[in-house]
Amino acid sequence: MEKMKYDAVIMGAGLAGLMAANEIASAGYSVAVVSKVFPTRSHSSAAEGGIAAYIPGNSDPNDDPDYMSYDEIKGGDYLVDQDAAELLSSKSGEIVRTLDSWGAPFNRQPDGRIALRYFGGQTYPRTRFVGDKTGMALLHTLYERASGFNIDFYNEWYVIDLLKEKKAAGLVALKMRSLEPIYLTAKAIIIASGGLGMIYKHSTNSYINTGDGYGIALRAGVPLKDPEFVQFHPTGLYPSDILISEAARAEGGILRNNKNERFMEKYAPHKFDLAPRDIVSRSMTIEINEGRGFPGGYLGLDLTHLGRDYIIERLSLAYEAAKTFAGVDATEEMIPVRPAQHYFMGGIDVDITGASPLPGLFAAGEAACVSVHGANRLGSNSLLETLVYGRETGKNVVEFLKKEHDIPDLNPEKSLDDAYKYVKRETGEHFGSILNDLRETMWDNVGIFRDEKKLSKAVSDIKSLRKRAESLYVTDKSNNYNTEFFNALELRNMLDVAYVIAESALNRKESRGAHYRTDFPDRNDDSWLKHTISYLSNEDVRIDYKPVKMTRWKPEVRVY
Amino acid sequence: MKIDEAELGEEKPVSERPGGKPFAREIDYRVGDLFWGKIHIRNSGKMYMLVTSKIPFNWKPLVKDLKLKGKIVDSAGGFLWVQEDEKYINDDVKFLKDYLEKMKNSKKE
Amino acid sequence: MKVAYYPGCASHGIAKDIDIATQLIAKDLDLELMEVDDWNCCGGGFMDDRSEEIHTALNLRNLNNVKKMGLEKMATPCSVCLNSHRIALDKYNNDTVLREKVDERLERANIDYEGGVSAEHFIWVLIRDVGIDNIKKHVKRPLKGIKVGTYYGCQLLRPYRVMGFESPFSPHSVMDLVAATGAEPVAFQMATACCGFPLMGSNPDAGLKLANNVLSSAKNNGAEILVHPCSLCHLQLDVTQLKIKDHFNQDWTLPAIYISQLIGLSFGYTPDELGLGKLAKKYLAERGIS
Amino acid sequence: MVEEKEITVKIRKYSKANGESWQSYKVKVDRYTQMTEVLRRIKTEQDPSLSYRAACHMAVCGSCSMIINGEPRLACKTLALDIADEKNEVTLQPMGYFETERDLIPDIDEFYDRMHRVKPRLYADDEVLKGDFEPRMTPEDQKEVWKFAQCIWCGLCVSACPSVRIDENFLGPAAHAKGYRFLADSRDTIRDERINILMDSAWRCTSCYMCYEVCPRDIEPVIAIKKTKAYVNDFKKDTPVTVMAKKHDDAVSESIAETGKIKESSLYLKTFGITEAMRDMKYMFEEGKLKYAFSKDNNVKRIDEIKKIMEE
Repeated sequence: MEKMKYDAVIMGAGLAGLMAANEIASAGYSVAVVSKVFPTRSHSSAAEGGIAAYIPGNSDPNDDPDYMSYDEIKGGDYLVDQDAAELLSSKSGEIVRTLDSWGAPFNRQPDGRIALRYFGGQTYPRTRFVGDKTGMALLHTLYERASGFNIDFYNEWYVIDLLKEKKAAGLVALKMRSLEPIYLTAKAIIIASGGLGMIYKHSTNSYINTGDGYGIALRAGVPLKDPEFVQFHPTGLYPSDILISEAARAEGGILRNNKNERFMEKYAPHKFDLAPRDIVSRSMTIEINEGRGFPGGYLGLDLTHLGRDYIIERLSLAYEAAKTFAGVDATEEMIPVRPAQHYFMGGIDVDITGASPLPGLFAAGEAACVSVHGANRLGSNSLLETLVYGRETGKNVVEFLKKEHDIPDLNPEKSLDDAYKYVKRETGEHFGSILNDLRETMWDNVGIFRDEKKLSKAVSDIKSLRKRAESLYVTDKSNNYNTEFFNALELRNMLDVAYVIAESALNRKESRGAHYRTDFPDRNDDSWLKHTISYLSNEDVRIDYKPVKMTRWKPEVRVY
Repeated sequence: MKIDEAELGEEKPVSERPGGKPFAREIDYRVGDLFWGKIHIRNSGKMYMLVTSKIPFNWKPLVKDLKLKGKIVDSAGGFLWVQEDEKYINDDVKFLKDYLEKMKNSKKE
Repeated sequence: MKVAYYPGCASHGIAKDIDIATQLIAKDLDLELMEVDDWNCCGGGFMDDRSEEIHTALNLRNLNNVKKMGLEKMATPCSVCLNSHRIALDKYNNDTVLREKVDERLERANIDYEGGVSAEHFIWVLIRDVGIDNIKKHVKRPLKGIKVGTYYGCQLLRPYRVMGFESPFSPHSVMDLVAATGAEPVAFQMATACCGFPLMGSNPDAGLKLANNVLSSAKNNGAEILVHPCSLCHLQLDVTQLKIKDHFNQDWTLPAIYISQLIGLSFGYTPDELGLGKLAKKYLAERGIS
Repeated sequence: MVEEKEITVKIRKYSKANGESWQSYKVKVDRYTQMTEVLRRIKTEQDPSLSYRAACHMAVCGSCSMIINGEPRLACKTLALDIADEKNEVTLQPMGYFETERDLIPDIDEFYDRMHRVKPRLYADDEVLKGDFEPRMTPEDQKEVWKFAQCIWCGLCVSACPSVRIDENFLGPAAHAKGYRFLADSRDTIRDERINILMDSAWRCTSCYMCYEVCPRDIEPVIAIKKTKAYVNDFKKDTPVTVMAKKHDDAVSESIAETGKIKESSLYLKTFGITEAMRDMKYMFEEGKLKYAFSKDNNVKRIDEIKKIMEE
């Protein structure tokens, strides 16, 4: 097997990975980026509404970075590490201006400066945007910049495993085009491989969001932090679950039930439709469950009063998605929407330097849990996190690289053998049926409303799926874009992370942010104001805790 | 340029890039502690007024009450952008002054 | 029925035979073609390369002249003129930044643009307003046994969002008209490919190659003659045919005629009356059509 | 809740080892079912070996380009029942022009090379990069830049472009849209270099509007090419293509400004010169069309209107 040695290797070519690569390459270190897709196909491209930023001199006159941190902390239901939130807020303006100087075509005010708008959970408007395809614009800007640097891109290479001893040693990957294996060793490894939406039946995520980074980390003994916190976005388009951006409500869109009522008045009497996503999604689920939804189980997102020109200019993607995928003209009728899985607040346990408990292993973006989102992420903060913490992590890796490091000399063959057993087997079960069952049970039992019974069911379902996966086999024996093989490897990761999520959710006996237990409907700060730290060891999930870092804000009742 | 109710700053040319040809000029203005901002005048003659104020929490829902002669082009939080004309900018500033004064007084009560 | 008629520069120039044939069959079909008053060149493929504003304004001037004639539909035999007017109107309606600049130019020229006029291809008028059945009734000499390659080219069809008449991937207007004359339509792979004319003023070698690809494709599929819908295709495929033959050192030609000319033949007009070129006349004479 | 219908999906499967074969699948769909979802169902429920690319399923990542019932499209942006033919069939083939690697997966490295050739990144002033100067861009310019910056690198335009196939010096539609997006960006500092990269290639586009037609993001690459051509007088490195283009274009503009119309014969002389014109006249004569070459059309009567429209 070919072996390549770098100073740093990054798994994932979305915004977080590219930002880190950019930082490390600029410092003169050798860096490789491995991604199972060409960089611009990464899921960052699907982020729509915008990126929150306090820009001094170009923000609301009442606003300041402390309000921004406060919004994040309250939005995250106090499970936010407050030092992480403060760092995020304080770097927000600078990062947006940096992306602007690299070419991102942000929408403008008439004087040519970057424009802003309100997003859910914001006391003052801070969201900066490029139409409603902000993620796409930023990803392209960053990839295009990175393509001018000395970075080795391994596009369409699939990472199988992370090798480590006392320290992270390298990634084993396969070239998807030819199944040629490679062992990429490095002093520092960054996992920036994004989220896991495909473990849910209804998700706004890309097909590629299969939780690979979480899976390889868990198998290498690295824990996930707060994995029970999964965000459900209020406005997935019915029935295809395509994301209708929060921008639609930020620009004045109103959710209505089958009686044409603006039902959010009841649930969030101050913020209405712009309450945080967990609250809106629960409210919508209640409306639908109590019979005030439309047949099929959806509600209406009403934009009609905004006017055609405004909708087409500011919400073109929402307009287009409704038209293309649901046959609805949003300028004339309501868009059919229902909540769908959207984001994973949990992730690889890292501190504000991006470092995981395993020396040499870092993580950034949705793959990581720096704890800026706590129990619920605010809209416009995921893009911000990928960039700010992608860069912070890159900077810290540069500091890390300045010291001497030995890379453990490990043999990658076992990882390869483990993977190949699916192809070598001649009978067994295909990935498809196991995957579909997994997505079903996660949606039904680890969803918006949870309880002991459902979560126990999920755990036992997942255990039996893991059993079935022991006889997983791949019919395709070719070595040329054998995507069935990669789907099987993805499934292995999905089963690992789903297991950890379900066990952690069963364990947390309170309701906080996106984790809502009908059997424990209140937040319980006395027992549960702490981070879950979950390990997968052998066949068991082991749970530990870490305190939440508090700086200036005391927990208070969370109403909107 | 003269606006009855406002204190005006100096006129400055602005360009897109450092050392680039100016595409517009700008004049800062202030109406007491009620509101402030700048007048942005393009080389083409097009004129925009930025209204910044701490009093309204968010201009957006108020836009329909604003009887301005200029055209409101954007609003978010304490920011309001109005496309103006030399002919009526005076009237609009006067209107905003009265409007915000009223709002300020009603908040006190 | 009265329709405003925009011949375009080419069919009042080297492609004059298109104008001649179109006028002849229109008369038979009771279609009164009213030439657009004081029309100007649409600048399609030239002016839009130089200035979007000027191009748009020039096209709106024509449409406005139609409006002043009291008509709302302007038919043109040229796909490029069609595309030019429709694209200009589409941009004007949707691009607010451009609209302002165009308005300024129109104002300067004292043109009070009213709107409400659409540009259509002569073929669309034949199919939508005259009707295939009606055309069939006028056929006096069914063109039995004539194998006609049905060519669409590019700008008649694309972009669909702006043209809107038929699918750019499976069009059938030309085929339907050819079938109406009694001739045998021959489909071929390059039927919706570009004839290469727009490259003749910058990269003629490539332009000729594209033309030859179209002709070869039709020929290989069994076409003996080609019909096309565009004055500029005419310059490229008919007028330049012999040059193509020499350029590629080929021993065959494929006469190319305009759709009105084929219809005219079936209405009983002679090749001379329709202004056909020598290659077409020779082929038709062999088939007993003169 | 939503009515379902069974369709037949015919897929061209291909592998280096086994070559080409066509396979049919029956799939139940409703009016909302996207072709990416159809593929996902086939792969998870019927034929796990089927290989294709797909990611975002909302037309922003550009992965799932293919030919669907003869049309170059994104599978995600195609609803099964909208595209199915009268026999309720949908055929899927890999994107054209590029070599197929496996089933519906083409090798588009060649496309990426095109994109990288146009220096697809902003080169800002140092002061801006250091954060010492806040750059400005009017909302009007932002609109223009953003329109053409929305290319998702899907490759469909290149796969369908006729000029790409016959002219290796043509950069292709997507790269031109990308190049123009930076040319139009007021924050960029390498304008002249961009013009040098783009200009000769721009005049190799045949304006057939195929890229405009197939672009799933409606960025209209051909329009970007036309807008690039408008910078031709700023191009100082003449090439045979641009020299001829300039002559031709000047002649057209002159003709329109003077007469309101194009007078082909004089245009011809100005563009190609007397030798070429004589040669072509011979061909015209042989085809019996020379008589029309000198037909005289009226000039525009209200020529002042044209002049005013064209005035700078």
